[in-house]
Amino acid sequence: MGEVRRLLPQADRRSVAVSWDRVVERGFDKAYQRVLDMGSEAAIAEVTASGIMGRGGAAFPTGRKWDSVRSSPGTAKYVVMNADESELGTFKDRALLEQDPMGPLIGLLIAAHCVGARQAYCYIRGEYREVETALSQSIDILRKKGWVGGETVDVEVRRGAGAYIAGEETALFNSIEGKRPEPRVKPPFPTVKGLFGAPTLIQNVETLANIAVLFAHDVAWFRQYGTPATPGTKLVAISGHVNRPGVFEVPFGVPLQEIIDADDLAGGIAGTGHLQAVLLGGAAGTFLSSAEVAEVPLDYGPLAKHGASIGSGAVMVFDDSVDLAWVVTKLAHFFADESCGQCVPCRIGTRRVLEILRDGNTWQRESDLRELGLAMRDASICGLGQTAPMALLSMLDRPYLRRVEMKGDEHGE
Amino acid sequence: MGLATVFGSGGGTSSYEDFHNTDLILLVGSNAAEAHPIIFHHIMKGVHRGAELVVVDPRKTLTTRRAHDHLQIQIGSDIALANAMAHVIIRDGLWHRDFVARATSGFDAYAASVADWAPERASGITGIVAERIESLAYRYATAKRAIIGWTLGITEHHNAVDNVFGLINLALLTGHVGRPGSGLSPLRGQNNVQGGGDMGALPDRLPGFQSVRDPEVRAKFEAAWGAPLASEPGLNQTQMFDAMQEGHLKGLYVIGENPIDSEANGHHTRSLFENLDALVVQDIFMTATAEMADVVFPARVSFAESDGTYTNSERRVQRVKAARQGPGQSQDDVWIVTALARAMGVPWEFKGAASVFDEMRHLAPNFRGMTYERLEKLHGMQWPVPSEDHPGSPVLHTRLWEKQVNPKAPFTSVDWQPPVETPTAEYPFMLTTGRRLAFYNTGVQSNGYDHPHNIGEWMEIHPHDAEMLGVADGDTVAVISRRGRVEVPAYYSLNVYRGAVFMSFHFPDHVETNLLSIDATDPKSGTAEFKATAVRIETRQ
Amino acid sequence: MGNRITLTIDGQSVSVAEGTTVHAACEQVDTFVPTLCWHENLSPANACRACVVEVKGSRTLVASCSRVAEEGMVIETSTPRVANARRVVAELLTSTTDYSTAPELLDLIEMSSADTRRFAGGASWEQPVKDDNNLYIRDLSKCILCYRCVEACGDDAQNTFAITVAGRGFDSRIDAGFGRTLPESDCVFCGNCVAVCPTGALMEKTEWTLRSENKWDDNQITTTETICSYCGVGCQLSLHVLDNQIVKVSSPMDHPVTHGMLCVKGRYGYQFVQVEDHMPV
Amino acid sequence: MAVNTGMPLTERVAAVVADLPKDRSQLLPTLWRLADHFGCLSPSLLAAVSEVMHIPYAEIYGVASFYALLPWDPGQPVIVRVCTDVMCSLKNSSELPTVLKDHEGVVVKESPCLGQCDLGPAALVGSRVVRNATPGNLAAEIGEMRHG
Repeated sequence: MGEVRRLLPQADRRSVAVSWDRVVERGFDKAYQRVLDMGSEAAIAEVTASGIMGRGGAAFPTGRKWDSVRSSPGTAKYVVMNADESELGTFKDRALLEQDPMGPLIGLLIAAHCVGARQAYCYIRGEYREVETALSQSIDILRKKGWVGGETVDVEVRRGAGAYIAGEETALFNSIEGKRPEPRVKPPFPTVKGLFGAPTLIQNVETLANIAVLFAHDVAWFRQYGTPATPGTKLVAISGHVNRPGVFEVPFGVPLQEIIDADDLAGGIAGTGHLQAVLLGGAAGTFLSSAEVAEVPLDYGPLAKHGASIGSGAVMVFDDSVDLAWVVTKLAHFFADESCGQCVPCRIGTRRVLEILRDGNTWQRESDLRELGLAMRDASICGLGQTAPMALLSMLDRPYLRRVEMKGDEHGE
Repeated sequence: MGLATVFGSGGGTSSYEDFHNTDLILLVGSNAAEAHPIIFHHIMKGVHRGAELVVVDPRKTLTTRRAHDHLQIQIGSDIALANAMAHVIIRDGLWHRDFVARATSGFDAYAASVADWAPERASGITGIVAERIESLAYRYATAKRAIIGWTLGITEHHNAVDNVFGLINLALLTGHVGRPGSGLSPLRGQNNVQGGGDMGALPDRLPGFQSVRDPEVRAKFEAAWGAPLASEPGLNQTQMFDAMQEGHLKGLYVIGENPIDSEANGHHTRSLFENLDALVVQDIFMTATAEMADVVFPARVSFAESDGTYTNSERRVQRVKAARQGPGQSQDDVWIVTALARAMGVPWEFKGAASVFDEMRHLAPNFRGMTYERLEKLHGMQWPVPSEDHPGSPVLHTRLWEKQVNPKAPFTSVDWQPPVETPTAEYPFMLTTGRRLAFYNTGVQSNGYDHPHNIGEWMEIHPHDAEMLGVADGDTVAVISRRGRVEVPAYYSLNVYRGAVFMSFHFPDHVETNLLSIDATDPKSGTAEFKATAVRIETRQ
Repeated sequence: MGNRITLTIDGQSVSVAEGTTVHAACEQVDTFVPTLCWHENLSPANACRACVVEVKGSRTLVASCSRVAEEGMVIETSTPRVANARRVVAELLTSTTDYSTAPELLDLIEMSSADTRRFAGGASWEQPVKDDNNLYIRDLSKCILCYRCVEACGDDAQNTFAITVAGRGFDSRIDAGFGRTLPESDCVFCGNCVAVCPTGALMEKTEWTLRSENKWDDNQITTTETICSYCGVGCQLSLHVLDNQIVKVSSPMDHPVTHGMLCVKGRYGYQFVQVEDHMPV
Repeated sequence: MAVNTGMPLTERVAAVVADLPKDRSQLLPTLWRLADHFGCLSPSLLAAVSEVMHIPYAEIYGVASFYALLPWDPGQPVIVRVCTDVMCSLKNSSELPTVLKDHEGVVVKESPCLGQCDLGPAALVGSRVVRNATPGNLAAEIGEMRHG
């Protein structure tokens, strides 16, 4: 089936990305007008009918979320575009915002209109300063058209400052509020008590881009791709030992193997030419062996059977020259650096995992690592601590991925 | 004094707990964060639950830093503010008509008295722009619940009682009294000021705020004590000082006070004491006053070495217990007074504090239901507690909300008077005094511990004033009033406005601040005007 | 008194008032759930995770101290997942922290059969005692980052905000700003942080000195409840007396005036009582 | 006692952030603004922010010390952040810091994944992203940063 071009426009677009022309060319002006004409309730019904699910990793049904925010009591409501993409191996939001920033922005305006929010935020990763500039310019264009500000919704761009955890939705709220970006305990959920304690809709960049293209077309068009359970397309960011690393848009349900091999997608295995494993979903993802890669499609249900999820859409491909224990040590380093430090399992657990792996005791201390990993998964406050041990546990669960014990420092650790 | 006149008893009408559940907290002349830190905790609980905190204070303080709104008022202009707020409330029909009609008296005269207090006029006196006065009046009047709290910034003025009346009037006007979350809350400066009043340590009162002029009350006490009682009030402190001056009062028995350091116009106080025939001091320290005494009775530390009760600012009577042995020949106050009585030929028995309390509660209806057992079990009780099955009274004067109110609470029209001293060419600065968090009064207690901020006394001065005078940050300067001169290090501070300086009185051995302050006193309460003294500042040559 | 709801705890049906936390519900049926960071007068920090329980239908374990009980909730307090989490929490804390004066942590080690050496040997919290004033010390080797001191200094009581959690991850620490000493900081020395510290990381200088001289003996100390002699607030004090000397002042956590909190004068300003030469007698 | 901010610095800070609202939610934008204006943050700048925004000093420090990107190094050096995470490491990015450390006025830091895995090794020179980084193109970017 190969690559699809919905969210990422064709390369032969006449208009520049940051321009009103692009809005028109993409049909987003009509999409926004269609929402205004049909009214919030009908629009939310259409989102629900489309079957869109959150593209940030949790895959929560988007229509249900909008309903919840809309019906939560409170006069002040907020919508937030989560562009704090910092997951290891993940770069699809960056690509999307570089190539077509108007899509997610129109999606944001539609979302604000539907849930009744007068204030929206775009929270963007501190490292993406050039993207921030493009986004701010795009907002200015929409402001001049009267779509932003005044009686409609105001949009403020907030730049992060180097904290992976700020991408966690409640930590992101704290960051906007000027507090330490530590995650909050849930419940209450953001839809009821989010930013500034008010009902808040927070969506990933890609989800909002999907909203824009949905309303530029219709439900039937949207559901042409994907599976009945998981309609639409997904941006995947492929890196590592492939011939064409990059961001690709593919329909849900496409075989993983095809994504790696197709000429118009990743173009086959590079490096030694022999696939060892794929780390799917980013740092918090799951290792899939070459055999598993050969049999699973890109879809939530089938992947869950392998303990895996699409997560952020990161597909990291490793040939058979790579010691996965080294990879896991790198990941442990990442989590130890990025833990906010609030809860014990994550604050100390991520450090202990790193120490054990770095000392090359992965297999000798397998049961300690397992129990530690399970405690982190079960008892941490937020998704970071809960998923930090996932790649490690998935490696421990796949004995055939074991290699001869190697000291981390032999890899320049 | 003001509260007793209007409502019949001199106690705060609310509980600390009321601060948690109110909508507006107006603090006037109170730096609660430093002078009453634990009440401030209660205030901030309310703030975190959504109450608005407005502070009226000539200085920026730790309290104003946490306030939504700080009205930096000119020293001694509180009545102008209160009257202007009332003016706006009446002018715009925001007053509580039903409450005023049912529960108060004297409204018409009061309304007439504030008729010429337009906010623009008050603005010129208070230094607060008229719009902010109007806005505060609106917010106070329209809040569902509101509490006014005040401290010595209101009461240490020559017109202290009028200041208090000004605030009480606002509560009567809006019905913000006698209900949960609405009230008037004087934050007492000293640990047992309220208890002293409760016990009749006022010239015109017997225990339980019962009037000495009431023959029935007198008869009750005379029967219990087996002695005749004077039918007229005795002297308050100001009157005592006057009597000393005039030579009628020749002997003084001072218990647990250090007037030589704590009274305004210190030089004058010393000369009065020097002329006494007999001075007896009962204290735990060899204070400056004790040094002058003919006889000193060494006392025990009331809160740690003897038994009894204190009453706090929410009328909560609480048990005090001995935790350690007092030193040497020291004795507790009840023992000393009893021994003195016996030495004077009265056959009192040595009984403990419990029996004194029991006697008192049987004579004072407000305390009748308080037993030592109940006080301990319930973490103290808030008077009135008329019977032993009464739970205590967190909110006072709920009777004002009954259908028939008798007696009604009277409005008391008050007019603004400037402080006795105002800036002149010779004395161009206004000195105001107050407490610092880590220290207390004349320092006899608080100078005993090693606080990291203890650098002795210093004066806060606005940097622009200091630069004009050629005073560098930290320079020692001379501060001179019409009564005395002290030297003190001056530090730059944006907490005071231009033309005002601030000092505490915690370090009399270092800087005798009260040599400067004026002994102009309120004729009704006898409190001196510590908060407003005209001074001149000279660089030390 | 509001509505009541019914939930199941370890197979037992329990009825509690709406708004009750799961932890409080467990207490009502005498089911012990350990806590470290939770404190009755402070907002739940959710940090230690010692109080986690299993809630049917929930993917992860749930902190019982902050989770409000819901109608029909089914709770298990001692499943293998709960036991593993508690044990690992104890093991992680003991691998970093000096727990010698932390009673609740010592209890948790015992009840969870934690192996205090399992994760030891790596980075730890060991550091010199911060002794920068004569009122209280900070021995951060004993800190478990429970957030209690920060909350007591902040909006749960004192509203001074002199200290914060700074940095992040394993390097998170309690800090007054750039590692300033307390006298340089906004600290007003109320000691309310000391009052709520569960591990002895914050300790009155007097107690710390007596302990280091082996003179602190809980059995020899009497405690008397009285009222503070400073301002008119009327705070209840517990005077801890050893050999006729006041060695520490605290306040009961359930007192309606203080809720266990005091100001600097009430907590530390007692020395004048025992200056034996204050009066020639 | 709070850090003595000195009036001039407080006033300068107030001027730099004059157009920003003074509510707590503007803390991070304020810190970014000051970092850009003054080149880096410092204890006395934070004390001035505390005065201007009425936020306790320690709280500001607690927030500011959380984020990895806020600059604290005085003397306005060029900060280069080299991604040494999994994908860039596979492309030998970990050698770059060694090469760069000889550049004067350059502070080299290792960075977690910069989201450029398809075009690694990646680095940030100031706030500019350099893809397919080599000692050569990094040096060129550093030069441009200094002179432009």
